[in-house]
Amino acid sequence: MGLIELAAAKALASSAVFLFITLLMMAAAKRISTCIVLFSLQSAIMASEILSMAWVGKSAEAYAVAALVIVVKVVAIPCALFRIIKDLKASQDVASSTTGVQSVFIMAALILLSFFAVAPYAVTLRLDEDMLAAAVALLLAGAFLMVSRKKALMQVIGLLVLENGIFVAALTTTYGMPLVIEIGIFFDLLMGVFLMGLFVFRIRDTFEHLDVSKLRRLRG
Amino acid sequence: MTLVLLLLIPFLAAVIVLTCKQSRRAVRVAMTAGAIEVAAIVHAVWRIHTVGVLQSGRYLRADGLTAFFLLSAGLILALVLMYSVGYLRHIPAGRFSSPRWFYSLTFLFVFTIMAVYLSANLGMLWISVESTTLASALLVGFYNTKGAVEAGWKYLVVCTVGIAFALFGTIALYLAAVKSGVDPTSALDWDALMNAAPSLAATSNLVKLSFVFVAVGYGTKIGFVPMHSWLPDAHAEAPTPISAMLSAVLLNCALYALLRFDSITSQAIGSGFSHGLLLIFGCTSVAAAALLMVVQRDLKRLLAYSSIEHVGIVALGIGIGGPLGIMGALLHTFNHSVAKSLMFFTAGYVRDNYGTLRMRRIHGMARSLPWTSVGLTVGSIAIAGLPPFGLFISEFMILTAAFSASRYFIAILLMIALTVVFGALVHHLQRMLAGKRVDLHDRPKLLPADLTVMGICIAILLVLGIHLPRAFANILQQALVVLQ
Amino acid sequence: MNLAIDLMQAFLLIAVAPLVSGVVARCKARVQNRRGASLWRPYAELLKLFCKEDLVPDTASALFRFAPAILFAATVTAAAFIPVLHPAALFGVSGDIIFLVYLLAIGRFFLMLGAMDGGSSFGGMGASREALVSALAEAPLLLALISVAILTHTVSVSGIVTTTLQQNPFHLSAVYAFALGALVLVALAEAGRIPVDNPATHLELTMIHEAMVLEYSGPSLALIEWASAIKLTLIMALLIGLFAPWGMATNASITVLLFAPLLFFFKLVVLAATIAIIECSMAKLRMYLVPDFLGMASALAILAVSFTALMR
Amino acid sequence: MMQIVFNSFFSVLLMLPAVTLLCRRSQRMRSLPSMLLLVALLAGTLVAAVSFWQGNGLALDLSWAVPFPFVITVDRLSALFLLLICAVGAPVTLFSTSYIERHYSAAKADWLWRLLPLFLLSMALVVTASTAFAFLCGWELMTLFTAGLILIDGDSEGRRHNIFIYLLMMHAGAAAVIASFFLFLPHASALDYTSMRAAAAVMPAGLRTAIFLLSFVGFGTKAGVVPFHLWLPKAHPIAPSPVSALMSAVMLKTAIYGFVRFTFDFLGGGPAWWGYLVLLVGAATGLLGILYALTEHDMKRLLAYSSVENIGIIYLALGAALVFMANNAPAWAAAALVAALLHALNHALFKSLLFLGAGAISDVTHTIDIELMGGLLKRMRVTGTLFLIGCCAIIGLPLLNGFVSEWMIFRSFIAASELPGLSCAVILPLMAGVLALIGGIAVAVFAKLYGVAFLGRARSLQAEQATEVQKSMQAAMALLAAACLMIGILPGLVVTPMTVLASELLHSPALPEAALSVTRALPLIAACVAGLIVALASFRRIKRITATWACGLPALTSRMQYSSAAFSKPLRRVFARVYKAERTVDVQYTHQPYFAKSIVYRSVRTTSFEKSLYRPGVDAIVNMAQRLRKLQTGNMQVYLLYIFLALIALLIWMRFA
Repeated sequence: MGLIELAAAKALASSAVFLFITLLMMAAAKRISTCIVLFSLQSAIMASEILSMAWVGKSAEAYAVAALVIVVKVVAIPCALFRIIKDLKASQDVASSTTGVQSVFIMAALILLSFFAVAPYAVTLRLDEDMLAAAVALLLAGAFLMVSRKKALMQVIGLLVLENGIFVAALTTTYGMPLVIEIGIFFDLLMGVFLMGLFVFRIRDTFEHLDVSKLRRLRG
Repeated sequence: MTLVLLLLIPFLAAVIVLTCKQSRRAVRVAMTAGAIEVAAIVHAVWRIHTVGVLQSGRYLRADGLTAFFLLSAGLILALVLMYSVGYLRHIPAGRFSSPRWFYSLTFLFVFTIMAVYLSANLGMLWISVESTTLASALLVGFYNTKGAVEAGWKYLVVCTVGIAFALFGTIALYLAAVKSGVDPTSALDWDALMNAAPSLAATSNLVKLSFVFVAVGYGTKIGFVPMHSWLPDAHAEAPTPISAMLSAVLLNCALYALLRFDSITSQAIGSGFSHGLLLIFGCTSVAAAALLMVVQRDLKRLLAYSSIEHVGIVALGIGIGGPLGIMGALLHTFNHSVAKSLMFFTAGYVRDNYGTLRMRRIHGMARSLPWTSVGLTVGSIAIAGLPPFGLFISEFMILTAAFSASRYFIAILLMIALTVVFGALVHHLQRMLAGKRVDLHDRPKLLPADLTVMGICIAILLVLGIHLPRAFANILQQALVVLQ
Repeated sequence: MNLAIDLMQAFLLIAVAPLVSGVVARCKARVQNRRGASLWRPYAELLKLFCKEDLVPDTASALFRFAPAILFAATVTAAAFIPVLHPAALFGVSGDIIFLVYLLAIGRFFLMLGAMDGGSSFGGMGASREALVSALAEAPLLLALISVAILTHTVSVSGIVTTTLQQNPFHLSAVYAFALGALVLVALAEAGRIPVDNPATHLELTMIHEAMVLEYSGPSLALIEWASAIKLTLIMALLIGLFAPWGMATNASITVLLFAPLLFFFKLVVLAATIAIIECSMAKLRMYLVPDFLGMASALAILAVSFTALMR
Repeated sequence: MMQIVFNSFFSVLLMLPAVTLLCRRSQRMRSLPSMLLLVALLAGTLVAAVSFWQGNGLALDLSWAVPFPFVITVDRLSALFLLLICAVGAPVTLFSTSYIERHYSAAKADWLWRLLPLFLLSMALVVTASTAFAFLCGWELMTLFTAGLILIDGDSEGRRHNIFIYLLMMHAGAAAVIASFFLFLPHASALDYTSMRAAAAVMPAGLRTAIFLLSFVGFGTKAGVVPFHLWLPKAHPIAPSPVSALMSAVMLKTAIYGFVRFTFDFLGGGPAWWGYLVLLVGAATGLLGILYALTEHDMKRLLAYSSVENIGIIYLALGAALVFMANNAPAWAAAALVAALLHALNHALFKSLLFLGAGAISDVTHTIDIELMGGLLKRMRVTGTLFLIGCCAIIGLPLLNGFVSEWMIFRSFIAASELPGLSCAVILPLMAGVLALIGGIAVAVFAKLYGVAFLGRARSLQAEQATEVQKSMQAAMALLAAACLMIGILPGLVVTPMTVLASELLHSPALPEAALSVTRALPLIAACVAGLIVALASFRRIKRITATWACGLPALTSRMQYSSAAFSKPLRRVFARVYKAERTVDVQYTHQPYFAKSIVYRSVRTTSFEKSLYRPGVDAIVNMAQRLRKLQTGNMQVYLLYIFLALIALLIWMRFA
């Protein structure tokens, strides 16, 4: 049993670092499919962290949440996104407005910024500082991805990363909100992604391209 | 039990309408369901008025504030349904844009709105606000034209991002509550938080952080200026009844959510911080919207910007605080909903008859569409805040509160903005109304239903402008007690 | 007894008016070493005109006929304001300088309308020039009178005269000088004498007053001529009253009553001589230099008023 | 008893639009609305006159109906202005009974009969309101109804632009008025006049100055004081004549009422510089108003500019009153205030008479351009004489009411020399000079107006065939002329209650005797002048009609007469700098070079407040809006960026707030 304790403690401590790594790789990614894979990896890390917390805190609710995360974020959403890419046969290029190197540098800066932002709160609230920093970093990274990437699907992925950030924040600070609320949030997230997929198809039909930055008819 | 009924009726209606094949049957079912829903709302409001607070199960609660907003939502729902009968009969039925889909999505939208008003738990509140976005995104993109799809896409993405920040704010508040000793299971329930609010002062900077995120999050849905960019596109491209619903009901929903948070934070750390933030948003919204209205070219976008301006005024009303300020703000939401829906209905008739909404191409309305121009003129006078109509009363209240709290800068800014708005409205209106008669021979004529809808709106505005009915004043008073 | 003297004063002023214009004409003739017409010629002229026919142009309306009557009535009432022999004139006590100025304005206004009623370009020309002169003359006239009123702390004409009577003639304040200067300039403009308007000629380029009365004939013309003579005398009497009233009969004794008219008439002759000299020594100003002429009068009047406060 | 009549007056004015709806169908009851309105206005005059003379404050509390206190009380000041509204309203209604029927189609006439009573009601409400809410309701409604009345006459491009400027300026003025009302709030418990009076006493000086300046700007805009007079010559001429008569004569006076109520009743005077500001603005308004009137040949624009001039004169008197208050000479302050109120009443009477005259002429000759009129006195004898009485009154000739108020203003200027202060002893008498200059030019303007329009030869066919207007129109004008004569000859009737009003308002002792000496002298001198005129006129003389002397030319044509441009040419040259006129002469020759077919001389005034003051302001707002509009780029990423930047900015603000 000691081994599992050790693994759980280790998972809890080191998951923040893994999250940062996935963010940096996502910043450097050139193709949408790599971003989707990295997103599911991120969710997997998050799920492992919830499992370890559940193991340590012995709460059945946490197990259910972890299962939910795995089903929805690690499996369901990436498959849906892959199917969308296949159906649309759209170009895989990420069409980012900042070059790869710049994106990585910005992402690193955001990670550092999140550490500074979190410092006062972690101390006063006796929280696990690096996980809170990871949450804020995910939040800022999601925002950066949505602002810098032009492709519609990348907007979706950016939003999902941002949602992940918030979820991690909820996770680390209060060991999870009441179950009903968690389920509700997941349901909304799922519906959101589904609708975005629907709209991506609609854009495909009406505009014949997926470059969001070209959607500029409504001005003033 | 009444609260569950309120939620159940629109959900069932959405499902039933989807199943019936001919659009005529769908319209009839929708109308009856609408009527039942409005009746349920009135019954619920009356029950709340007598009982005070209704609680059913762990997640549904309704108090004075809910009653007030339910009333305006019910009224606008009735008006929109009556209007949509005339509106839909000449819309080409596309794959998705048939009356069947339209009404089922609308009732889904009503279901989510009811969920927002009735949720007792801040988490549930967030979930239902997020679901209103999802339900209305399809409605915004209903016509499947280039503009509608673009507007729908932007609406969906921007609002979801905004709402995500609100979630972060809710979580921060939950954390603050848990950290200052509130039992975690009920840490998000509104009553629990209100009772434990004084103890939240210990973690004051976390409460401030949560209110900032919530203000930015729900502010995006309300349409405060830095986060308003989706609003003109969504309101201009949506079908007219839906843009009326968006402007008159959805903005109030988001405002209701923000009010809930504002009352908790002012209980916890005093109203200085939260009202200060609201004043910042109010000033920026009123100033920017007033200026933008001057240079608008499309009628619906003009109305969308006027909604932003009026939401700014409501934010100022609450920001100034004091019994008169908040009462003025609440009354302003009600008056604005009625006036804005009247304006959107007339905009709908204009688009049907002139085929365009570009104001430079609309001439001679007074002679060719007499009744529509009466509606448009009355609407413009109302939203410009001139005496005979209700908005003058609420603006008068807000200005009185501003001056008695000696906030001269805000009051002067508000009055300059109102003058600029008045100038913009008269400038656009007089160009549209005057000119020779345009013969609109084959255009659809006004149904008696349309005339009654406009008549009801004008009547309500006049009544509220002259004399506040006793019952309505009581409901307003009860809502005020909750926010105090 | 006082009412009798006041009425007598008014009639004296009205009666002596044609004589004064006769004296002015005689003095001008003497200065231009001509023998000049007899002093009583204006009376003969008035009598001749009263017996002639009254010609009325076909385009004229009723106003054309009433204008001379209104002009004459207004000027006569104004004449009743001015103390001549005894400081308390008929309306001198109750009426005051503002009333006097505006009474003259009635006459001027109706004369202008009568001129335009004739329907010829001369009437319009005279009226428009008269409008220019009177518009610019009213302000300095009133300001000068006000400055004197402020000094004597009373607004009624008789009041001013009685207070100046009691003052010692030799240490009057500088205000009187400015006021006298302004009033003399304005008087020349009002009476229509040389620098502003040439009463003797019918040349379109120069005439103002004559252009207005071109259409009138017979009794109407007589009334107008008489009224303008009364206006000239009235202004001279006003100047005498305001600036050199000494010698007026303060008590009602007979000997003083006999002596006062002689002294008054002597002053009138002196003033008439000065007007004649001014007329012969200057040529008529070009029409667009009249505003500068009246501008100078206004400047003097403004100085007079501001000095009343400064010198207090 | 008075209370019942007063309530009925208000209710009839309110119900009348409904009546016009009813009787639209039936032809027989066409004149019902006008009769009802006339009766209501006569009742109003009665009530106002009684409460003005006796000073018993009637009150009407409608607070139960409206969310805010809504009380109407008629104290002496309100009674005077209510009397003004009804006394001018009744003849105007009598005039418009036949004018509207002849001039407008049935539909337009009905709309006029609906909006006219509402317009009068809103003015009555403004004047008698004694709570801020009631005042402001009346104030805004007054603007709306006037805009409606003007729109009835037609909505061509030019008219709509003028109405737009009118509405925008009125709204901006109303904003200033609302601000001046609400600035009482921190100190006053409720916004009714009694608590505002109490609050004004305890207020700090800075706040009092702010309220004074705001009310001066707000009511100045409605009154048409110089920098804000832009709308007056644009709105009045395009309104139907009876409406422009009401607007010019009565609506401007509600602004005077508001200003007097604020400065004298609530604030009770202030430091001397308030007075000098009002004097300066009054002088500028008077001079510029009459100078712009000089160049006009459109009769209604000329009368509108002359309204600006008379408002300037009223502000001069108010300025004098303020200076007297500052130098604690309340008796003379009351005298100046009485002069101002009397001139307001007089201006209402003779300006409405002149506008109705203009309406009668336009009804018969279908034009209001005096260059096309001429010889109307011969053809419209009664209207001509009444118009002449109006012109004499507005110039201030002694036998009419204009003279009495101008005399009192002069008298108070002269009285200022007794004051110890050096500056007021110099400035106020000099202002008498300015007033005299304004009066002088006014004589020229109205000599031109009357001479060109009514005398000499007819200049157009319509003027040739002009005939006298209906009896009811003549009766209306005669009523107003009679009122002017009555006040002119027996001023005591109106002046004594005004003196009581002024001393009550300023808590001052009775007026000094010198201020009222004219009211004693006037009847005597009037009798003397009238006697002389009648004697001379009745002198039977042989009269022969001949042709005008034409210097030997075969016959004089109407084009040989002095036109209005020619008449005002000398004075325009003197004040050339005010106009900076741009003169163009284009000559069309026949085939030979020396024989011109037509020579057209056009001189246009280039200086205008609109170009130098208002246009830059509006352009600045529109440019700012254009730049702001560019922020809505259409690109969603930018929108998201706005949200993130807003979030970060607020987080930083939170850190420091």
